[in-house]
Amino acid sequence: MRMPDTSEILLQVEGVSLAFGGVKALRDVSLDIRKGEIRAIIGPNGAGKTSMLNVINGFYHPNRGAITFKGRTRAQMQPFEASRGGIARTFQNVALFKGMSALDNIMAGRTLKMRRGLLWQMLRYGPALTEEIEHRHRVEEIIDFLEIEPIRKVPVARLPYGLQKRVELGRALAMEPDLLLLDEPMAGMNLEEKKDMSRFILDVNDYYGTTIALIEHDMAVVMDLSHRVVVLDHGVKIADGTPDEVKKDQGVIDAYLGIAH
Amino acid sequence: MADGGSFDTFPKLLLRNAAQFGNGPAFRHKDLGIWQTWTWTEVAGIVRAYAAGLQRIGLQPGDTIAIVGSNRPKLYWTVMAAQALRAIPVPVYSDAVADELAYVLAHADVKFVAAQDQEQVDKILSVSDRVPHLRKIVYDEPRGLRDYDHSRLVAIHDVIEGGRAALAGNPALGDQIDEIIRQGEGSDVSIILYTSGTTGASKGVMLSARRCIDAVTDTVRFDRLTENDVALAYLPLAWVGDHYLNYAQGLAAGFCMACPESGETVEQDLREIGPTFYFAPPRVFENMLTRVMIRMEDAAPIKRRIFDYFLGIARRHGESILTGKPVPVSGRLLYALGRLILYEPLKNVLGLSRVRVAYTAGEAIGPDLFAFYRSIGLNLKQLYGQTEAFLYVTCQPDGEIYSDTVGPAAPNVDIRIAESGEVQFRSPGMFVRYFKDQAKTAEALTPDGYVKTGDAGFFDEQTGHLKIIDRAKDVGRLADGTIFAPKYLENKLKFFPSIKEAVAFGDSREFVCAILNIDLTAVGSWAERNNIAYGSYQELAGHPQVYDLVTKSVEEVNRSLAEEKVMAGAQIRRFLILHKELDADDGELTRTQKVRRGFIAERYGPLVTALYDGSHEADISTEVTFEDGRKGVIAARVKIRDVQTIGAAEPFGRAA
Amino acid sequence: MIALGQFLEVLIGGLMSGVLYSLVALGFVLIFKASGVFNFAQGAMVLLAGLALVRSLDLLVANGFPLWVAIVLGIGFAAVIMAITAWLIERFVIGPLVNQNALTLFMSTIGVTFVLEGAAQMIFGSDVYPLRLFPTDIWLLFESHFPGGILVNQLDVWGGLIAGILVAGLAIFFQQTKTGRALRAVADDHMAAQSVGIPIGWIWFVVWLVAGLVALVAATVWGTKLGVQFSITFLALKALPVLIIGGLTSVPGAIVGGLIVGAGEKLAEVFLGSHIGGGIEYWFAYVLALAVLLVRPQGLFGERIIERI
Amino acid sequence: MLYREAGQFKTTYAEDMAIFPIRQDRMALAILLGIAFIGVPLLADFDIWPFGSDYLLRAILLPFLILALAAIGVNILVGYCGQISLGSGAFMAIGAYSAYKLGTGVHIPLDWLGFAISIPPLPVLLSILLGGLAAAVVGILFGIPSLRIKGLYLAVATLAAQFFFDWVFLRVPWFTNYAPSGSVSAPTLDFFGLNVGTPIERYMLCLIFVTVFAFLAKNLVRGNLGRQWMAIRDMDIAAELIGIRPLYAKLTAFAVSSFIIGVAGALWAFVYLGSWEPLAFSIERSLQLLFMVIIGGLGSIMGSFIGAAFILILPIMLNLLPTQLGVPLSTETITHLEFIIFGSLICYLLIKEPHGFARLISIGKEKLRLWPFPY
Repeated sequence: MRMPDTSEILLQVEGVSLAFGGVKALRDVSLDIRKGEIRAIIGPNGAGKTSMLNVINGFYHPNRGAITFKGRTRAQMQPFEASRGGIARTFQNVALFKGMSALDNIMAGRTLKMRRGLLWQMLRYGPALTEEIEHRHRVEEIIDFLEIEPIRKVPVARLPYGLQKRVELGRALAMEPDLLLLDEPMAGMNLEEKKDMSRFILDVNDYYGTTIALIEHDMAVVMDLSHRVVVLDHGVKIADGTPDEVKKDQGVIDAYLGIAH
Repeated sequence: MADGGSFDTFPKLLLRNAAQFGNGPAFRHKDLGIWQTWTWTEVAGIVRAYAAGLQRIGLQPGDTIAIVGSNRPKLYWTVMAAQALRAIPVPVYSDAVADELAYVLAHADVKFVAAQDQEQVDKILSVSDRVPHLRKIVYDEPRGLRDYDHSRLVAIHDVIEGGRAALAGNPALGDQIDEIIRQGEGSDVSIILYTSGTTGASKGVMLSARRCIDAVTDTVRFDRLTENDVALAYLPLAWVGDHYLNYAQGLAAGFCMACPESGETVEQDLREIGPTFYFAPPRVFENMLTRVMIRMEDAAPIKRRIFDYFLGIARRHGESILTGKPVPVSGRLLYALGRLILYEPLKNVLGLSRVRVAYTAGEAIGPDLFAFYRSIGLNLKQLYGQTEAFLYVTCQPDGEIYSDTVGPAAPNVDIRIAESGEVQFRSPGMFVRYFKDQAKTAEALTPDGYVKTGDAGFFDEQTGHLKIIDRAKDVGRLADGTIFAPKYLENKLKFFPSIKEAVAFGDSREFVCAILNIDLTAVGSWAERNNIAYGSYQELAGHPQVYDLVTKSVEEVNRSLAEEKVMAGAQIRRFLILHKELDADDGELTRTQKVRRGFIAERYGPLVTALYDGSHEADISTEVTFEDGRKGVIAARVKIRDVQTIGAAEPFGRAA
Repeated sequence: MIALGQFLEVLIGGLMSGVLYSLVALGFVLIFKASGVFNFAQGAMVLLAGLALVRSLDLLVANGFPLWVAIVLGIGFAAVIMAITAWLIERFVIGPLVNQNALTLFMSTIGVTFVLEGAAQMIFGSDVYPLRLFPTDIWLLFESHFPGGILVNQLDVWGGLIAGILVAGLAIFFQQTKTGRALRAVADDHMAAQSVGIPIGWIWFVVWLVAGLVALVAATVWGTKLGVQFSITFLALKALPVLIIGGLTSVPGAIVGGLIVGAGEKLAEVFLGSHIGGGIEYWFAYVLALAVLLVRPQGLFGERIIERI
Repeated sequence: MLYREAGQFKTTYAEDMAIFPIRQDRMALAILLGIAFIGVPLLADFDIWPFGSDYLLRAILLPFLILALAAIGVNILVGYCGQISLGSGAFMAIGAYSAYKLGTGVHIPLDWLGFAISIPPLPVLLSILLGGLAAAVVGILFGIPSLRIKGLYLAVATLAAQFFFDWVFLRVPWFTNYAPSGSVSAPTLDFFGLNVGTPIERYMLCLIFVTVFAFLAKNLVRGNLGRQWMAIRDMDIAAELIGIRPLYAKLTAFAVSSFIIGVAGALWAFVYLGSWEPLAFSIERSLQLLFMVIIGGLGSIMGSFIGAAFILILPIMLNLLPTQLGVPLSTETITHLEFIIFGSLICYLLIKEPHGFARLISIGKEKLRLWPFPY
């Protein structure tokens, strides 16, 4: 596998703690994500993986700690600010816009890039039409990339689960993010679908050069896909390194002992 | 209206089209959601730049360049650009496995390969050590290829742009390309098409430019094809049918070739583009009809009733109306109503409503199947052809259509029936020779220059049309001397929607037996409706109720055989349903999806033995190739059924 | 200068009519807690219950039944009507809409509102029917402390008493009976409740029935005060802001919210209305609710909503 | 069955993204518009059935067009953006009274500052549009809570708008130009010197408004803004995470929706009623509009028309049918029956077809496109 070209750090999480009432979801976790890499976050159920992603894209505000993204440190931000900054994500349970077609879902991902105001859009003429067409073109490239041509005009609610996940990835890609967060991109998929999704993730990383942070339960997939892996357990970071290093780590082995995977 | 006329190479035709049809559409390709369109002028410009680009990376006149992939404008342009440089394009089936690919690439001495995507590039690279002359691979889709070693890889897009830049920078280069095109002669080898013969290694059929264009000119005139026509280019590039019907006819008539978005979307794309000229092998028409019937089974009863009623009307009058025979007024009125309510909408949803001329060929088409399409007003005709003829040997003119004939000789074609019963011909598009295979060339030609087709046939006395029975070498006799034409039986069996494939045995045997494949779509849907649970193809194929279903069909076939004097003795007495689908990857079918009877008999020897020794089940284990290329073994116990025969013959089971 | 006596009088009057709002709001809270349905039809249920009661009562009295028998029978009849209504709603509307989003359920109750209003008036008539179950005399209190004393309507006192009994009764029902406990289980987690074998359809029926009976109680008080008539449904709409202020899931919230709205709008009408034009009562509750929403979206007593993805 | 789509392929995105990409649909629309713009006036001009009297124009077509316009506005907010509103009537009222004030001249005495703001009467068209604008501004104000509160809570907020404005127009005499009865009359409908008076003229005026607004609204909902609205409606959290600002999306929905409703309100008052009182825009009206979009189809411009037609026609049918069948019903019974039917229909549709008649029609259309296949 191709290793990322640079060791430039894209995102740095420092000493982040997060609690809901008395429940501590994250405890003093630090990690970095380098530009161009595929970074996996793994851990048993309830380890705080999704919380970590939620903190990174501003959905949760950490009680302590700071996050530096593209050189800017911040304690808090709103989710749409994160997206504006170039962070996109997919969700553990597909969070598509159920009433819209696959195409419209992905088009919605272009919102940030579209400039024309209400009046132009109302007329749908001149610059507004040009803009719409231009973005449709970009979206079609993503559709082609993800091989979902046959279903582009199907309402997403009618799609099988595996395809919904792909559309969701497409929507995230439409944002042309610098950092793509994938929350269990292969949950609930069969072997064939997992293979496809792995290929797409690698291709995204390779073709668009997107930095990817992903949570995944399937260890084989994680070890195959990622450049570096961080392991959380009960909100605490217990290991961090290349797949091979992590695999040999005693703490990791203990944490996973008795957990069926 | 245009045809080949006095032009003797395809590049010259391209230039003619650019001059004559200028802004008319030459190519369409469903890409990125819409039908991207190129006019003849644009295509001529691109091909010129492409040729210049190919020349820059070393393609010389006389070199061979292989083309591997599905129907994409860039791959067709590769053919054009190669021909412009007087190099020889060699299209290869895109689903060929590595070994087949290696054989063709090596045998054709290819120096260049144009590949569609990463998948094809990977395949080529995996066998590149067996292709000694290979210099460069050009590719259409860059996806996934970024990190490949680019010393031998270059994107077609870059070649074209490189060529364009070179042309812009050096006017003399343009003149040089034009000069090469001008120098092109009719005797140049225009293309080498590798046959996927039912036996042995494939042969490279060399076709000359002049002959190709002559043949095409005749059929373009015959079917009155013009620059306003549209064809959907979805057939394999390497197959003579695609090269002839789409590429060559397209250039000669100046019509538009539309390339589908992907293999999965052909049906949808057919609907959208609505071609006016359409070719499909009987298999495709059959699948289409099967799907129509399956979908109609889920329709509301009233709609089904309407459907059945008007199909009845169509059966009674449609054919006659299409061929212009007298029909009673009431029939005409009902048929007109049927057109409004059923036939036109049906053709519309199938994407056939604009079709002016449709052909089918490749194997016999079931009479009912053929009649169905004709009765709903589709001008479907049959042709008989071969790669060696550059397709057309015979074809049916409008108004003279019979399901069991393939028509009279095509324009300017000479046909004769040899004493052995074999059909032999001389035609304008006749091949030059097999590439690097003098022996085979000699074998295929008679001393007086006729091509041996290897098919047995005769001219029908009433119509004067040619009738093809079977491969000459496959026609056999039962032990009692009854004529046994396996394909004839198989075709009858395959006409039932539940039977996808059939292989009949009987030559030099006591009686006829058959190995069958069920159609997963049709039988699966039937099973669902009848609450039959199944987990796999194998389970479904072995299900007793499925056997009952199929038995009925086989008995039906026997009944119809009993009505034919010659064939009555060749009724099917026993059959089995195979536990796996016959598959080209396992060598059981040819790349054009024809059954390889001998190979199957050998591979499933124990089953054939069991068919004839009276046992009621047999074990078999076979090696199979999975989609990803891995191999594995499938073992199964297959049941055998006896079938009631009609008339004189006693059922095997009871006689024993 | 506003006299303290006047202020107290208005306050008490307001609090007492607030109790009436609370009565309707209670019905809402019950249904919302158990099934997540925001029941727009609660007002229509009050109308239906009131009409059923007053019309049967009139009929019985006219046929010579003694008043107390007529009252018992009439209340029994109205209760049966509410039970049938609850069953119909569960069977044909809420049951089929299980697992739909809250907005769909809400809109369906608007549909139910229309059906109930139409049906109630078609069956029982659409005039104003006076109902006399409680004394409507007035008391004048603390005449020694304030000039003219403080005017208190006996009916309001009865209303407060009944509301108190009702809340106590409901508390016992929820804490002590098997069905009540099951109801709370359903409110906490539908799936879990189903998996331990509580038939959800039955639970919902009971919820709607209880809400219907609460509506019946509200109808007796309101009907006595205003006469049973169509406009009761509009007054019942006021339970919506009451709920918002109190919090959708809180029974005490419904009571307190009702009191706040009742007192607030009366005070506002008397002391503010004179300055900006009368009839503030008409919208005061809603604007108050809107203000509360902006500060505390979950209401005063509601549970904090934590969003998850 | 009537569709012949084979061969209708798109070579540009503009064609592919057209409102009616299928030729047969375009033809149907052209026919419909032809009837509405040419057929109806012609028939009315020659007093040909069913336009023998003005009844059809005045009592059915006119309210249908205006309510359809209002329903489009409601649909944008409720159907597309998922923000429930029980206060649409108030926004119609705001549109109506603002247009009335602007059309009759505004005078705001600011005594404590020593001067007064006076605006002379504005032309009718401008008044109507500015009436819409006023509604939009108020819409934005009442939309602001939607950023913090969702769903049912928002419904209560919109109810607040409804009751508050009911009261304002009833109790603040300034809005009614101090008319003692509280009832006001529209200024003469003068459009660029063209006096709109007869029913057919009024019909044409409303038809033009509705056609233009429907077209503009359709453009909005299929563009970027429409996608943002629907994204907020379908899953607001995910929408926010792909960069959609809830503030912008919701407030634009409130603004556009209120604008259209406001214009409809002004038309309702000026063109349909002529003279009116606040009662014309009560909560009944709000619920009626909500019913129109639920029955017609949430998230469908076409549905707004169907819903409006249905809600107008059903009562007329209820009046006519029993009489025709020889069982005349009292007006009261008919009103109650109407309630029951609307209520049951709402429940039925929410259960069986949450997207209303528009979805049924589009299912029918799909069936026609696939005919003879069932799917």
